[in-house]
Amino acid sequence: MKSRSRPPIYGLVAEFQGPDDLLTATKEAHTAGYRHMEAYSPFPIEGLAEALNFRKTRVPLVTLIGGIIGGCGGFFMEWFSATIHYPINVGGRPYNSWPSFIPITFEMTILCAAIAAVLGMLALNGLPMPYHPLFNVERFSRVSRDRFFLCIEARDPQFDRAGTREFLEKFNATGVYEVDH
Amino acid sequence: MPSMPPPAEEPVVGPGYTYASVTEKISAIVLTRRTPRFWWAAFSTAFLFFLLLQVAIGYLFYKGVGIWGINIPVAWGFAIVNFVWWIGIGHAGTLISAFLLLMRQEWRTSINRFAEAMTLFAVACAGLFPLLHLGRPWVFYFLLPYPDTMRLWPQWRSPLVWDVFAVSTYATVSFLFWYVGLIPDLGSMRDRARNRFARALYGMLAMGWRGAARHWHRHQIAYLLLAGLATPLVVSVHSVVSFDFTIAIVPGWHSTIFPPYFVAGAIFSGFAMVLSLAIPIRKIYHLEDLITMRHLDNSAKILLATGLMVSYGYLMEIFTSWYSGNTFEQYMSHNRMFGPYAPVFWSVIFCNVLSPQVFWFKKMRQNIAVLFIVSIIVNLGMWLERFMIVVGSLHRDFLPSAWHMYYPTFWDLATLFGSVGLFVTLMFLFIRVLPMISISEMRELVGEKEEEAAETPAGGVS
Amino acid sequence: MAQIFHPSTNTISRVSLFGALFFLAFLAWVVGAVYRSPYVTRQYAPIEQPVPFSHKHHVTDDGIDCRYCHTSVETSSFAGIPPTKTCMNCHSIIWRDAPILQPVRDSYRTGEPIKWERVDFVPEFVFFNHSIHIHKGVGCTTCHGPVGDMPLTWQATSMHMRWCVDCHRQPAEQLRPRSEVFNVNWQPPPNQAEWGEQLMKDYNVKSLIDCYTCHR
Amino acid sequence: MNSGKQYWRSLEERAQSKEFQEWVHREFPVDASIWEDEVSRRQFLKMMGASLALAGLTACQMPQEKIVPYVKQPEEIIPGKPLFFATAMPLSGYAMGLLVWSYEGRPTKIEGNPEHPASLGATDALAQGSVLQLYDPDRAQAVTEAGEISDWPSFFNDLDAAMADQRIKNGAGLRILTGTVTSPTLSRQIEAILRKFPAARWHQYEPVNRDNIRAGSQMAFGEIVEPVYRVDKADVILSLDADFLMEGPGRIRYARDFANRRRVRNGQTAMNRLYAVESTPTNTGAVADHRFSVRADEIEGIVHELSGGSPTRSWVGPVLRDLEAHRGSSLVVPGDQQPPVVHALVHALNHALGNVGHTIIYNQPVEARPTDQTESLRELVNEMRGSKVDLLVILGGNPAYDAPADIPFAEAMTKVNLRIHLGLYQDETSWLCHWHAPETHFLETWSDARAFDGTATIMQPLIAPLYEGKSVHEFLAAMLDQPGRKSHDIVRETWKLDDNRWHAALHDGVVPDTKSRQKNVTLRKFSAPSSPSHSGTEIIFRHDPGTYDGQFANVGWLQEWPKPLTRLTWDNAAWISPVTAHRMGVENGDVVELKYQGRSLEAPVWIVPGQRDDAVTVHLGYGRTKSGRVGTGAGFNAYTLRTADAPWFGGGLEIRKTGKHYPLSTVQHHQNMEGRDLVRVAPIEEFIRNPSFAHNEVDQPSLYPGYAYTDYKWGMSIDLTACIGCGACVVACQAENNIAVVGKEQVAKGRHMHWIRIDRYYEGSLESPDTFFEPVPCMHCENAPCELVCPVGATVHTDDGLNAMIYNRCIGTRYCSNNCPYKVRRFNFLQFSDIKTPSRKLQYNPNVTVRNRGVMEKCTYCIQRIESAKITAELQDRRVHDGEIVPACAQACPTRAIVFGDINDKASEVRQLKAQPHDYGLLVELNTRPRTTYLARIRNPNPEMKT
Repeated sequence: MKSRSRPPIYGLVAEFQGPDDLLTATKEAHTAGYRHMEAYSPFPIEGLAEALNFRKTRVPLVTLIGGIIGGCGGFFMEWFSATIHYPINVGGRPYNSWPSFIPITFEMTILCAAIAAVLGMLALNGLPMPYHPLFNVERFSRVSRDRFFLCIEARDPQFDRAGTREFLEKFNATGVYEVDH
Repeated sequence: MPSMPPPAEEPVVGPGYTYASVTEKISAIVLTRRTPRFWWAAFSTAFLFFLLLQVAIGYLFYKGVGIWGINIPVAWGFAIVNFVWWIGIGHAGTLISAFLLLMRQEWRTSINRFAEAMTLFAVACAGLFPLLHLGRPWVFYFLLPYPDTMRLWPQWRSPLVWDVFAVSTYATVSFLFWYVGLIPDLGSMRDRARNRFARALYGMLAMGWRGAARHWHRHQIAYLLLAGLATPLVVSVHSVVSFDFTIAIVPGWHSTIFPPYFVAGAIFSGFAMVLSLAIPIRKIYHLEDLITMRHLDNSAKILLATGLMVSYGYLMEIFTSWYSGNTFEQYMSHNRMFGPYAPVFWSVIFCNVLSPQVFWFKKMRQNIAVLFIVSIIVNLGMWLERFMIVVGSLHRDFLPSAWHMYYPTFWDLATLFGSVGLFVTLMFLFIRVLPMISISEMRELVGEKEEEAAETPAGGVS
Repeated sequence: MAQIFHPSTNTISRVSLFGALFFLAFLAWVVGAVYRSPYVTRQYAPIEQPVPFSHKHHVTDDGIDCRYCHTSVETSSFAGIPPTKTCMNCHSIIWRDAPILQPVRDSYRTGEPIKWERVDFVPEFVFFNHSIHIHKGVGCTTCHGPVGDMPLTWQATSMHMRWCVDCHRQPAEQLRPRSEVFNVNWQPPPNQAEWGEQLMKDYNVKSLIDCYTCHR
Repeated sequence: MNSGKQYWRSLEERAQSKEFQEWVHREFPVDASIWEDEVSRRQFLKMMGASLALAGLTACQMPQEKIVPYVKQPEEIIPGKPLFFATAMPLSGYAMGLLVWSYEGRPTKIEGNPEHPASLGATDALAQGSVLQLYDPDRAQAVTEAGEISDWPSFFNDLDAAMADQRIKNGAGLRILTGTVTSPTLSRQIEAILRKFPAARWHQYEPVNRDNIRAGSQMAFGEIVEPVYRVDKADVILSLDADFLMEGPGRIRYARDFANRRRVRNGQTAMNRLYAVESTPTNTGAVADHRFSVRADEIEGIVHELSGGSPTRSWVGPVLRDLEAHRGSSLVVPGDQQPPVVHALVHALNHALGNVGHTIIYNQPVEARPTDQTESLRELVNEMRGSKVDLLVILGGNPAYDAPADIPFAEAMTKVNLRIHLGLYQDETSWLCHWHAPETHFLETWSDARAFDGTATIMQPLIAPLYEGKSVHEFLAAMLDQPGRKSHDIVRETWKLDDNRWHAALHDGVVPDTKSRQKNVTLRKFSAPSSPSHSGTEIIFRHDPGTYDGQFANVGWLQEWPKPLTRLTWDNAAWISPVTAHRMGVENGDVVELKYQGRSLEAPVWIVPGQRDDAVTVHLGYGRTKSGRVGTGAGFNAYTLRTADAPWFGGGLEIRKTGKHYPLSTVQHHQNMEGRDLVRVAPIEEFIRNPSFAHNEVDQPSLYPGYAYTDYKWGMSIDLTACIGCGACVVACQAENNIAVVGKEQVAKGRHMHWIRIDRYYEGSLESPDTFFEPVPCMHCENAPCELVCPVGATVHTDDGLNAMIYNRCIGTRYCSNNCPYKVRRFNFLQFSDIKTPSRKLQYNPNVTVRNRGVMEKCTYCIQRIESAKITAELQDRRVHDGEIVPACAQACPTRAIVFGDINDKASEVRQLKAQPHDYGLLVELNTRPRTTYLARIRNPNPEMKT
C-alpha cells in the first residue's frame, strides 16, 4: 500500500469494549471531519458502515451482470449447438426445443451470478490481503474475538499524531495504539 | 417476515456467554483441546468403509457395471438410488443456511455451519455415482460441452445433462456460500491458532479478513445475495433430479407431482441427517448450550411438516394412478403395494409416514433418544423410497415378457456403505480442522442478547 | 500479534487467485491445440516405407493413373493395394538393377509381401467406402492431399470426425466432375460454389450427416 | 485353450506357406504387419480372412475345381465385397439348400437358397447356428490315437493293416456305421467297399430317425415310400401328434406352404384350417386353429375313430365332417413319433379321403438304402458282443452317447479289436475308439446330399479345412486304396456332368431333375396290430430344438437361443403340467427323479401349460459329457431312459420329488399379458365382420411439428398369423450382427443380448391354453423415447427415420433402455464379445462393429445391409428396389412373416401390409409412432365347434 508522500506511520487505532462505544466514536470522528478511517469489529454492527458514510455497494450490480451473462450464454450455447452447429433429429423433437433448454439456462444463471457475487465481494473488499499494517498491533488480534477498533489513517488531511490520539481517547477507549506500516 | 420468537421459547444460546467465551469455546475444539479418543475411533471406522469404497470402485472400473445386480429392464439400481438419496441429504444444509437466513430465523445460526459442510460432503458422495454408473466412465467428458474434434455436443434435452449442470452448480454455489460464511471465522482461527503452520494456513484462507465495517457490509450483502440465489437453486436441483424420472415414460416415473414431492423429500431427509449428526456431536463436544433443545425442537417440527408433504406425495401418486384409468399406471401402483417389492413400500410407509407422527407431541420432540432414532429411521426410509421409485417402477413396465427382478450384489452394498464411509470421514475431518459453528454469528447472537437485556427493541440480524 | 505474512504476499495472493482462472483457460486451450496438432494427428509427416515409393514420380512424372495400382477403388469400399507383380510389370524392364528396388525384386522372388506402412486410416467403428465417394465426384486428392507432389506419402488431413462432417455437410465445396476425380493436379474453379451446387444436382449428391452413414 | 493354440499353429503354418504370402501380398500387403501388432479388428479380420481365403482358394481355385459364385456376383474376390455360394446342410442325412456369405474367403453368414425346395430361401435356427460350429475352437483338430495326438499317415498305416486282414476274410469282421445316408457319392463309395468285401456289413443309425415312417409305409403298401405333403394344396389339415412345421426334412417348406394359405390380404379371407391333436405342446399345436391334448398312445384309437370307428370324443365328429367336406383337399399328418400302425392307418385314411396324389404324394425313398435303423444298430451290437467284429468304422454320429439305453453300444465296443471314429468333435464315441479322425465341417468340403423330395445338391466348400480334417469321402477313398483322392474328384465322378451342367448345378445349388420319382402305391389289406396302450404316466421323448440330437451341443448361439415354447436357455428340462407341479409341490428347477423301465434319471422340471397331467416330456440332446467347453455338462441325458422298443413314448413312468434344486435360465418370467392387448387375435368371422378390429387410430396431438421423411422411409411389418415361433430369426440376427453369447448365469441375471426376441404369451386355461408368439425387434419409433433421454446423443434419428445407435458415442448411462417401453435395448454389462478366440473372430461380420464393454446396442434393421444396398443403388444411379434389402430376421423366416421395405414406395410390399385393416402398432397409445407394426393374428376355427 504505497502512497505518494508516505507518512511515518499508517495511523492510530483505538480499542473499545463494546459496539456502542465504537459506534459513537465513529460517528463523532466523522462529524469531526475525519474521512480516512475504518472501524473494525468481531461481528457486523448495524449502522457502523453508515456511520462511516458508506452506504452503496456495487456487489448486487456485479451479481446481476454475472447472472445475465450466465443465462444468455447458457441458452445461446444450447440453441447454437442444437440448431446451427450440428442439428440432429432427436426423438422427433424440433431442433430448437427451447423448453428443454430452460433448466440449464437457469442453472447457468445461478452459477455465474454466485461466482460474480463472491469474486465481486472479494475484489471490492480488496481481498485477499494477508498483510495489513493493523496486524502489527498486538492487541488488534482481539478484533476477531471480543474487541472493537477504530483506526484513523495518517493520510487523512486532519490527521495529527497527538491531536488525533487525544481525540480518540475521549471515547472511553481502552487504549490507543500507533500502527506502523 | 417472521420476527423474533416470543421469550417463552428456550434461548438459542445458553446463558452466561460473552463474545470471548463463545469464540474460545468453539475455536478450542479445533485448536487447543486434544482430539478425543472417540474422534479417532469413529474416524478410523469411517475410513475403513472409505477404503472399501475405493476397492469397490477399483473392481468396478476393472470389470464393468456388470458386477452390480442391474440388468434389462432394471438398468438403474443402487447407483442411482444412492445418488438421489445423497443429493436429497445435501439439501438441508443450504436450505437451513439460505432459506432460514432469508426468513431471519436466527436459530439457524448454530447449526448452519456444519449443515452446510454436510451438504458439501453429501453432494460429493452424490456426485460420485453418476460417474460410477457409466458403462464407459473413461469417456464421461462426452457429457460436457467443449469444442471437440467431432462437432458433437451434449444432447440438451436429456435430464442427465441437466443433472450435470444442476449438480455441479449446486456443488459450486454451496461451497462458495459455505466459504464466504467461513471467512470471518477463519480470521478468528488465524488469530487464535498457536502453531505457526496453522496460523499461516488459516491466515491464507482468511485472506486477511480483519472485520472492517465496509468489509462486513459487503460481506453481508454478498452472503444475502448468495442465500437469495441458493434458495431457488436448492429447489431447482432436486426438481431437476426428479426430472430424471418424470421426463421418462416409465409408469411410476412419469408424474407431474415429482418435483415438489422430491424437494419436500430432500428437505425431509436432509433434516433427518442434520439431527442424526447434531445430536451425537453436541453431546460429545458439550455444545448443549449452543445447539439447544430449541434447535432440535424446530428441526423435529420441520421433519413432521415435510414428512406430511411426502406422505401427501405418496397418496397423490396412488390416487392419480387410479384416477388416470391408465392400465400401466394402475398396475404399477398395485404392484408397488402388493408385488414382489411390497415389503419396501410398506417399510417406506412406516419410516416416512408413520414414524414422524410422534413429533406431534412436545414430549417426543424434547426426547433426544426419540429424535435420534426417528431421524435414523427417516434416513433409511428415504433411501428405501428412492429404491421403490427406481427399481419398483422399472422391474415391471409395459411388456410383461420383459419383466425381471433385481437383486443387489455384494458390490452394490459395498458402494453404498463405502459412500457413507466417505461422507462420515469428510465430516470428521471437518469438525477436526474447522469451527463447526459460526463463531461470528454466535458473537452476534450474544450481542443481541445483551441488547435485549438492555431493553433495547430487538432487531433481526443485520 | 505479529504479522504472519510479508507485505508481498498481498500481491502474490491476488495474482495467484485471479490468475488461476486465466491459467486454467490457457491450459485448456493448450490441450485442445495439441490434440489438433500434427503431433497427434500425424499429419504432414512423410511415412518411412520399406521401399521409398514416390507417388510424385509415378503419378506426376510418369502420369500413371491411380487405378493402375488401386484397382478396386471404383467398385469396393477398399481401394486395394497393388501386388508386387504390378510393380514388376515395369520394373522388370526399367530400373531392373536399381539397388533401391531390391526389396521389390526380393518380394517377387520369395513371395514375401512388401510390408507397406499404412498412411491413412479410420478407426474400426468407422465404415468408409471408396467407390461411392469416387462415384459422387470426390477426388482422390480431396482426402489424400496433393499425392502428385508427395515423394514419400503422408497423411494430408486430420482425419478428425469434424473434418469428415464438414465436407458431408457442404459437399458442394469439394465436388468435381467425375472425369477429374483421378486428376491429381485438379484446382477448383473460382466459381466452385455454384458449380458444386450444379454437380450436386447432376450426381444426386445429398448432404449425409446421419450417424449411420459411417457408424454401424 | 490349447486347442486355440493348436489352431494358431496350424493357421500360422498356412500363413507362412507360399500361396498365402502370394495372396496376402496380392490383396493386403499393408495389413501384413498386423501379424505383429493387432491394430484394428477389421484389419485383423481381413488378415485372418486372407489366410483362410487363401486356404479356401488353394482348395478351390485350381482350374479344374473352380467354385462358382451365386447369381450376379463378381466371380473374383474383391476385398470388402461379399460373395455368395450355394451349398447344402445335411441334417439326419437330408439336405437343406443354403447360400453362404463369404468375405475374403470367410463364410460368415448362412442364408436359405430360394431355388432349393426344402428351403425356398429360408432356414431354421440350426442352419443359422452351423456357421459358428465351423469356427468352434473345440472341434477335433488332429488325428488322435487313444487320445494322443498322432497324424494321418500313421493312422492310415494302422487302417491298411486292418483292411489287409479283412481282405483275407472278405471283410467278415468289417462293419461300417453311418447315419442316414442320402448322399449318392457316399453310398456309391460304401457300396464299392461292400463289393470289395462281400462279407462286410453297413449299418445306419440316427437317434432321430424315420423308422416309423418306413415301417408304416411298408405295412400299408408293402414297400417303402417317402410320403411328401402338399400343404399348399390342403384346406383342412389334421395333425396327429405331428409337429410338421418344426420337425422332419420338409419342415421349412411345409411351414411356408402352410402360412401361404393363411395370409389374409386385401379382402382375401380364404384360410386353411389346422387341427392339432397332440400329446405334448408343440409350435404346430400353438398355431393350430384347434388343439386337442391326448395321450400319445391314444392317437391310434383316434385314427380308428376317424376311419369309421364310433367317435368317443366330442370333437372327432366335427373334425371328420370337416375332413370329408374337403375330400382331396384335406390332409392328415401322422407324427414321426407315432408307431408304424398309426402311419399305416393314416395312409389308409388319406386314401379314403381321396387326398393321395393331391395333398400327399408318395415318392421313391430318398435314402440310399432305407433300413430300420434301430434294428440295424441292435444287430450290430449283438455281433459286436459276439466278438464277430474286428474292425468298426464309425463315420460321423455319436452312438456311444445316443444309442438306446437297452442297446449297450458303448459296452459292446470293448469287444472290437480296432475301433475308428470319424467325427467333428472328440466326443463320447471317440473316447471309446482307438483312433479318432477329425472330420471336415460341411462348409469345408465337397459332398452331396438330397432333400426331402429327392432334389440333390452338390455341396461346395466355402473354406479349406481349418484343422486337419478329412471329408468322409476322402476317408472312404483311403479305405478303397485311393488315398489322397480329393473329395472334389470323388463327387465329380458320381455326377457325370459336363462342365456347363456341373457349373450350373453348383451355381443354382440344385442338380436339375433329381427329384425322386413319384410312385403310385396301392393300399393293401393290413392287419393293424394295435400297439399296447400303456397305463400310468407317459414319458415322451423329443429331440431338443436347439441341440437337435446333441450334435449342436457346443454351439453357443443355439444354447443361448430361447427354446420356442419354454423360452429356456442352456438346459433341457422335464416338462410337467401345472397340476402335476402343484400336486408334487415342485417349482421350476426343482429336481425330480424319473423312474422308467427300471432305469432312473434326475432332471429339473419345467412347468408347461398345456402339458398333460399324466405325461412328462423330456428332450434328447443334452447331458453331453464330451462335447466341448460350451456343451459339456449342460442339461441331463434323456437317452439313458430311452429304449429301442418305445423310442418316442412309453407308459409307467414314476416321478418322485428329490428336494434338490437346479437353477434354470429363462429369458421370460411372466407368461400372460396382464390384459394388455399386445397380441391381437380374432377368428376370421370377426375379421370379416369388422376388418379393423385390431387397428388403433392414433392421432395423438403433438405440440411439435413432425419431421417429414421424404426420401426413404424404412419400416417393417410382422404378420402374427404367419409366425410359428420357430426362432430362426433370433439366431439369424445373432449371426448377422455379431451379437455376443453371455452364458447361463448372465441370462439368469437378465442380460441376454438378442436384438429380436419372440415373446410367448399364454391365455385361457392352464390345461389347454392359447399360445401366442410375438417377435419383438426394435420398433424404430419416430418419437423415440430412448433418444430423448440420451445425454450424449448416442442414439438419434436418421433422415430415413431409423433409430440409430452409435456405439462409439455411447457412454453407457442405460437411460435409453429404461425409457424404451418395448425393452428391446441390450447392454454390454461386461466384456461379453469374444475378442480373444482367434477362430471366433473369423465369423464376425466385418460390416458390423463388435461391441465392447459398457455400450448399449439394439436392432438396427440391419443397417449394414441397408447402407450397402443404398451404395450399390447409388453407384448404378437408381433407387433401391423393393425387396432389395432383406434384414437377417426376415431373410431367415420360413413363413415370410417379417417384411421390410420403404414405406414411401407406393408399390412396396411393406406399405401394402401396413395398409391392411388389421395392421396395428404395439403400445402406440404412448405416441411412440413405431415403424415396426404387426398384422393381427387371424384364426380359422371350425364354426361347428364353439370352444
